[in-house]
Amino acid sequence: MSIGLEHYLVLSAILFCIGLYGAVVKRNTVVVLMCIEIMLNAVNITLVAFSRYLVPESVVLEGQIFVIFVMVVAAAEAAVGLALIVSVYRNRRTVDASEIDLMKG
Amino acid sequence: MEFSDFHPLSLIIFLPVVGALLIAIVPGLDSVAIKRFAAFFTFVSFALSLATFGLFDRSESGFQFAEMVSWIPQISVNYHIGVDGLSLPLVILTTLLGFLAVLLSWKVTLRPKEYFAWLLILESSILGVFCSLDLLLFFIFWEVEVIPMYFLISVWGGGRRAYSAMKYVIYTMFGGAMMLAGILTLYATAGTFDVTILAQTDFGGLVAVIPLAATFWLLLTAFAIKLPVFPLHTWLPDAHTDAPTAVSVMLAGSLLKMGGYGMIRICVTIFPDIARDYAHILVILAVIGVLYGAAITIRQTDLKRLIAYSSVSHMGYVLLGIFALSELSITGAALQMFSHGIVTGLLFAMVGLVYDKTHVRSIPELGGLARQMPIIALVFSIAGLASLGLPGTSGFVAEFTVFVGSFTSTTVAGIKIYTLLGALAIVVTAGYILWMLERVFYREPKSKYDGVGDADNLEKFYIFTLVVVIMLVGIYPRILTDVIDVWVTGMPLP
Amino acid sequence: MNYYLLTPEMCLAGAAIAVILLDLVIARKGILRFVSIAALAACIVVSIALWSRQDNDLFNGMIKVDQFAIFFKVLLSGVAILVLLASKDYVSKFSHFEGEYYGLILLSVVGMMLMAASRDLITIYVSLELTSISLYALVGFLKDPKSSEAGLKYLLLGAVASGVLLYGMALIFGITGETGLAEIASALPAGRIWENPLLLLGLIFLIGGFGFKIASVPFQMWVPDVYEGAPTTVTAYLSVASKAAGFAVILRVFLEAFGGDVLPDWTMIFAVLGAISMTLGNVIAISQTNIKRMLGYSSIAQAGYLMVGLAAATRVAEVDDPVLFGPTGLIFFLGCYALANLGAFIAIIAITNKIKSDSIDDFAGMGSHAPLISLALTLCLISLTGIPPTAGFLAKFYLFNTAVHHDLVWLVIIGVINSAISAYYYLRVVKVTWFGTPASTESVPSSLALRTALAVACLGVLVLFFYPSPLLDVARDAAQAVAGMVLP
Amino acid sequence: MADIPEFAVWLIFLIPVFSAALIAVVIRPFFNNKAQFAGYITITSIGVSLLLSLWTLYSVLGSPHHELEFHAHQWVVIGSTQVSLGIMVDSLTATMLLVVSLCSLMVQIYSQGYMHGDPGYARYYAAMSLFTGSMLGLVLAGNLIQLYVFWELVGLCSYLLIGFWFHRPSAAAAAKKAFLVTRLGDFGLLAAILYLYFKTGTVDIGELHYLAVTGAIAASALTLAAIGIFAGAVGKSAQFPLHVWLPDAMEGPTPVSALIHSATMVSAGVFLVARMFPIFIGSETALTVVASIGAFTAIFAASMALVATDIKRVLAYCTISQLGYMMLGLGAAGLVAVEEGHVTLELAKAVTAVGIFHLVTHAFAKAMLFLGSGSVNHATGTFDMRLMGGLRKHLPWTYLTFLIGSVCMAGVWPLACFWSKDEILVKAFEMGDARMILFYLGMITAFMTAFYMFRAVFLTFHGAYRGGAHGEAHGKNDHGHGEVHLHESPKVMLIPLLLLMVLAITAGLANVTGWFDRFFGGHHVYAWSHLHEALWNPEVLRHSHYIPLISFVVALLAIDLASAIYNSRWISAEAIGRMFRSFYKVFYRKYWFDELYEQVIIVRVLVNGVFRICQVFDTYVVDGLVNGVAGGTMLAGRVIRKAETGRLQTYALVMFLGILIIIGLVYWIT
Amino acid sequence: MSLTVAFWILAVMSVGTALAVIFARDIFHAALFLIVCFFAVAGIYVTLNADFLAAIQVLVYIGAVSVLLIFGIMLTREAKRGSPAGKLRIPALIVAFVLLGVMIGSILSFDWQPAAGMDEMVRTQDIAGLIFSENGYVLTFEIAGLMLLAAIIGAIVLVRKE
Repeated sequence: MSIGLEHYLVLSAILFCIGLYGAVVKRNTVVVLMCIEIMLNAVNITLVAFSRYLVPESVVLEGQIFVIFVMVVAAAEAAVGLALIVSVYRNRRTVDASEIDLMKG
Repeated sequence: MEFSDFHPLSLIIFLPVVGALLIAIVPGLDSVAIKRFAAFFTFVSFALSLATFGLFDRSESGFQFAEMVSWIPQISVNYHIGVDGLSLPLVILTTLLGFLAVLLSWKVTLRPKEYFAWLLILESSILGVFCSLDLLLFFIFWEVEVIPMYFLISVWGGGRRAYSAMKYVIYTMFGGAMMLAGILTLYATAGTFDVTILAQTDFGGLVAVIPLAATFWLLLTAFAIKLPVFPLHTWLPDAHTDAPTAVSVMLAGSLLKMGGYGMIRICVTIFPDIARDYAHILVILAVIGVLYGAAITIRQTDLKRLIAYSSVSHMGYVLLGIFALSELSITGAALQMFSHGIVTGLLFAMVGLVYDKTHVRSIPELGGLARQMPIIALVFSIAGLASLGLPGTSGFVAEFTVFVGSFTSTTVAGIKIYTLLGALAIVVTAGYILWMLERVFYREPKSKYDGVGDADNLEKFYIFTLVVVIMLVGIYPRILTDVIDVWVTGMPLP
Repeated sequence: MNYYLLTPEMCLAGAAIAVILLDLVIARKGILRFVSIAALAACIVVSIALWSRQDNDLFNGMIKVDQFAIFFKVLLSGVAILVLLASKDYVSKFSHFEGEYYGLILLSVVGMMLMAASRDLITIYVSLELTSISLYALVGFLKDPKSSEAGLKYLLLGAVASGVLLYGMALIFGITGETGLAEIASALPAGRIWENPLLLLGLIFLIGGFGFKIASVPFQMWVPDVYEGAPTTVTAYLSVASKAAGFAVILRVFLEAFGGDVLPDWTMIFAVLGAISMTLGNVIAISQTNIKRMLGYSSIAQAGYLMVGLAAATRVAEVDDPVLFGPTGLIFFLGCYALANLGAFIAIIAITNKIKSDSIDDFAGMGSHAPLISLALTLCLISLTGIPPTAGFLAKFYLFNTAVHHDLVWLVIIGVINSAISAYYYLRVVKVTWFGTPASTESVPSSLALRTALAVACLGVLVLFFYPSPLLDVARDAAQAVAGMVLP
Repeated sequence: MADIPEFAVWLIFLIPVFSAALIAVVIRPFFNNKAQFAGYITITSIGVSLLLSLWTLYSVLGSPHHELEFHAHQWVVIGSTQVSLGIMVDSLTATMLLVVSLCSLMVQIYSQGYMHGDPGYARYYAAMSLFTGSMLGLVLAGNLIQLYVFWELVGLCSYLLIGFWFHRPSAAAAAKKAFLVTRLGDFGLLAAILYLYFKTGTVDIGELHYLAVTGAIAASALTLAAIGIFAGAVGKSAQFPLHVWLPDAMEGPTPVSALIHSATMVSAGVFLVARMFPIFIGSETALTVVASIGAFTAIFAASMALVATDIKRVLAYCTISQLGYMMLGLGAAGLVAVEEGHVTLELAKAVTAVGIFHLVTHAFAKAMLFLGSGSVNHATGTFDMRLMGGLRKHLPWTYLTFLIGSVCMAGVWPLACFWSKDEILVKAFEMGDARMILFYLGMITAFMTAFYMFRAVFLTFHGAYRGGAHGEAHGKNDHGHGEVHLHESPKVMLIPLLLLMVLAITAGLANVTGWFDRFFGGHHVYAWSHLHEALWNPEVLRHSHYIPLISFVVALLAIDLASAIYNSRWISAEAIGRMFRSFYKVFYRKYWFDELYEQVIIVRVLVNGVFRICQVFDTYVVDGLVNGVAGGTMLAGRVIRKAETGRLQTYALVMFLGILIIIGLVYWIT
Repeated sequence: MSLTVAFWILAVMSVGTALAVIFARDIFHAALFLIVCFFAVAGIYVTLNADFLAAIQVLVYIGAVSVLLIFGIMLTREAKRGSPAGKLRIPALIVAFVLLGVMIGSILSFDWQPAAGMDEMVRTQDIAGLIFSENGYVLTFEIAGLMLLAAIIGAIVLVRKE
């Protein structure tokens, strides 16, 4: 069986859900951020796969360009995210997601 | 002045608001100046409404003194106001009570500025409801009234005022919600908000977004809450009891009438056929309200609460009159609205006076007051007798018309039995009124009330004004029936 | 190319950079605010000048400066101006970072404007992220425990949501092979949504991603925490601008790309989500004691009302009048909601600055020593409740009117009942403000700028009640601009 | 003298009403220090009414069919419904006008003395004026609505006057009781009016008369309407079972009792039945009910009068009993007329003469008796007969009038009541069959009446004086007449007494020749004349012709018995009391009707029963539901907000869960 | 064929390392697994003929993002607490699996027309051409620049101490 679009899409779905699970479960917010990056990577795989397989004769470049922008966004999010984590850490001396619950209800 | 140039309605409606704004804005007004401002503006409004009453053409059944300005052309909403034989008495009732409510509040010392501003806004909003001929306008005035009521009860009230005020607001907003849905479905069906057009619309040829009966019930629910109709009445005793005196007077006197007015103006006039379909159940509810309200009234030991519950009973007659759906019964309902407004307004004013003087509202604690406050006892008795429908007072004229109208109506099966059951309440009413009078004013005078004074001149003025109106309507009902008649004969009754 | 169509965005981006740079050299920070406001004002003027241009495509249709976009440009700029005016009394808390604060606000405005104007998934995504990242930083701007926690929560959840959105966009891209909205619309396979699970998944992921922005259930969980923790000016901005931009992008994407066979499906989803949002928001708001948090829940409820406008975007044979089109009502509602909510928040900024507390109970007696501000707060809360004579009432009325015309009576009934419930918590604040026993009798100082902003908001709330026609016309044109697929 | 013009007829009742208004609005508020003017105004106005009434009587006598024709005036128009104001003047009206204005005038004059110095003097006269005016208006009313209006106003005035000394709890309670009990009856009248209007479309009494006798109204409808009207009459005229208010009504000033018991309040019920008699006569059922209730009430009330110790109570029960007679008379005469065949409108009106004649004679006698009892009270400060005795020496004039009144009431030849009562008994006898029982009841009642009246006379005026008001029977506020002075009353009180005495002696003569019957349009000849005739022509003698004789004998026997017990004391009252202890208790406790009504029905069943259930239902079910929904919403808010844990990962999970639910819903729905 | 082998290896590797990120006890190990995962994804890009993207993936994700994350780990000094999991494990697992099922089901149920695809490499110039052309994404590129500016300013403001 040759590798086709579905393989990539399924792989992407698996990675997305792993990322999702991690993002929901991991208590360290840095790890949560990592898991979010995994989710974004998963989406990127989908996009690239579509751009490769969608049209028989040519590559749909929009998919790849989308991926480039997603990477930029991911980097920016990571930067601001880490800044916020550091900011929280300074205030609270913890980055444990389950302890960051000053506000609730 | 040419007859057609006389456009007093906007003035009547908005003069109190102008007064309220002036009271709120003009800096450095002392309490007396505020009261004079309020009295002046409400009085002018009252005088104008009397002039309107005088100039009203008693041979024309349509709306008179109409004003129409386009407001939201996108959905054809207009500022359209006017009065006819149904609304005019209520307008006069409201301006009169509005003026008297200011006098009634002469002794308010807590934050007079806000108090009178809210009181005047309240009056305007009620007037607006009675004059609006556009459903959106109607609804706006209907909703505006909530805010002043909320503050007036929750700040200047007594007892569990926060609870009562919020209960009132939530009930009214709930009713308003239903009405809004009703108005919107009506608009979606008929394509207009104009009451005068809707009244002539034949819905048979229109595609309704929801069954018309559902629209009818949505609208009716709102009015039923305000009237109030059993079992939607429980806000009333709380709100009346905990409101300050003048507000109780406005509430019982004018505000409740919005419910009855809406039922007639919208539910019955626009949907005569649906009204007939459901008249039976509404008449039953009316009779339940009359008897049940009277039964509970007897059990009350708080003077104000007693009067409040009596409203549940008396407004049941309005519902009975409306949904007996005959010319006479609807006339009776209109008369009963006016009469109840004056009579119960006076009763609340009297309760307020008794409470002012004695600081007691518990009936068992009172007693023998007729010796210490003869004038108050006298007027309270007159009001009580009017409330129990004694001939010579407006109460009799109204109730009797409702009875005759309902009894002879042919619209509802079994209406005779219902009318008689409702009429049975005249005995219970006499029971609670007389028992209350006996316990409060008669029997041995109590020495602890020896020092309390009787009504002063201002108080005498407003209570006797109301007494005069009660007797006037009671002895010469034509003063109202002539106006109502031209309207009711033009009504599309089944 | 008509690059001048992008003047507002360029102007704001330039101003953002300028403000950040000026911050380094200028001591009087007031000038920064002035520059920012001037840029925003210019943006408004230019946008209005572009109102009736026919030739408004850019980059091969990727950007369309149509009336819809212009409405949002004006709205967002106006909101930003009011927020910046009100910030005068607040920025002292940001110590050295005033310039950055203004810069980030301006950048987020640029992002939001582009969200409303973009017609390409990639541009939409990047614009949205520009907005989001600016807002993440702004939410955490105070750097105190609550603010940074709010920022972190907002960022992490926002990133997850943007992941979801992105996956949705990827699926749509995969199904159609296009990223432009118009092209997607023409490439979309026919049939209802349940006939195409992948499309359903993609659409729902889109709804999830955008729903996060507009605070729709079940993507609303961040709202109260973030609203509570963020600097109050930012909360105000977030509650209005971010939500408006969210609705703009939803209208743009869903009407332009999914105005075909699946139209009845997503409108129904929004109807259900709207009903749940308003109910949930109102019911929980009742028990809140923190004013910002309460307004957070209130904003969830308001999102619910707004979604009624999305639900009423269906094609109904009898109703082809754009005046009765749901999005018209939605856009009108947004305008009214923006004024009222901003007004409320500005009043809260003034009051909380003095009392140093967000607790509703501490608002007691403000009416006596800050009467005008309390009056403004009252007016705005009444407008949010939807009681006349305020814009909020007409907005709700108009919106529900469109819904009734689209056979959504059930939703309208839920909506109107919710309005009744909401009176409970809005009026409680009003009552405490006016009639609670004041803890102190000191007056509440507020700057002219803040008072101006407050006055504008309140005046707007009143004027839109008494003279709503112009805004309604604008809303109709704006809605018509994006609804080419739905309206004839 | 010319026929009376219409406006003058209107003035008959308007003048007293205006005088009431004048006193209430001008004298009482502004000239209370000159309160005596209130009395003068009232007396003058009622005097004018009396003169006008006489003029009316004169005109009626001179008109064909004894009826004056007046057109109604349109009053209120509502759609197709018109309400008119009109007056109806026939022989019944004329008679009633005369009786009412005459009795009232006497009472007002008497009150000048009796109420002298009372702080509520002006109020008293205002109410009295209104009372008289209302009664006159009721009598004149040309349609049922007008009648109902005055009917209620009469009730109001009785309320005001019975509760005149409102500071006394018993007076306040009695006033309320009177109003409520009569209102219960009024409900029946109201229902009947509604029903008649529904059936005929008119409330005009003349038209209704016509429609009723011409058969335009079905017999069953007539029965219903008649029963309803009779319910009103039962309330006002204190017939069983609504008799309970009248004994308590003596809590008002004695002149008020005199007026209530004679010409105004209670006679309104009898008048109503007479006025609407064409409706009754169309229904044998209704007539039987009227006669039965009347007869039963007569003996029932008489039994309680036997043991009452309060002189006014004796008189009150006597009134109830006599009212029962009147009802019996009306019912019986109607039944007899029906049996005799075709009933015309004239006949229907004529047969009321029997009852009305008794009303007239009784009114004079009873007014005199009450005024006499007031005079006694004036002297002794009490109404308790156990504390009186031997007053004839001190109050000779009072004694004379009271004695004459009692003799009259007992039905002794040739005083007024003898003639009227016997006519009733004759009619009851003529009914025959099973209804004869009513006749026997009436005859027994006649015996009892004579007995208790003389019991009162003997206890009060004979024997030795037993001390007056030392028992403080009525408390220190008692009438302001606490000072005991066994003096005859002033002239202003005696003159009305004497005038009434003359009437009580002579009024019966009006029908000796059947004149009164003819005045009402009848053609019967009074039974006594028959007897007179029969004595010479035995072949025409019938059983019924003995009845007057029998009743006369019965009355004399009863008087002798009373004398034996209470005057010469051959028989010990105590011994009899012991012998019939259980009866005594039943009578003395008024058959426990007060307890049944007040404690069982009103307190237990209604106020603390049904009404309480309503209140509990209202508080816990209706309002409980409202509060429950509100509380439930708040509780839901508090519970749901728990989901807002503050942990961002919960939030993320909710997002995905939400997505899954939405997808699930989409598939579930489709 | 080689493509198939490469795909499976890379797929297993990426999934495995992603799982390892989640289940690693040591937070540094997690970071390292993440880097490996990013490499695997880059490899997958190569199998999809997206060499340029693979390069950027390495540069951006491994060169920038991963480094940032490691900085974050060190700055917050949380490493000693390990990388524990929260209380929501079971519900999260259920949600993740159900969602995965839904996603895979949806993907597989879709009728993908062009299943074969092209083997031609994407030229970087094409990408550049599309990004920087007037008919392409030059505006988007500018927006991305603004976004980075916002991110930089934000990060600076948030991290800098007064």
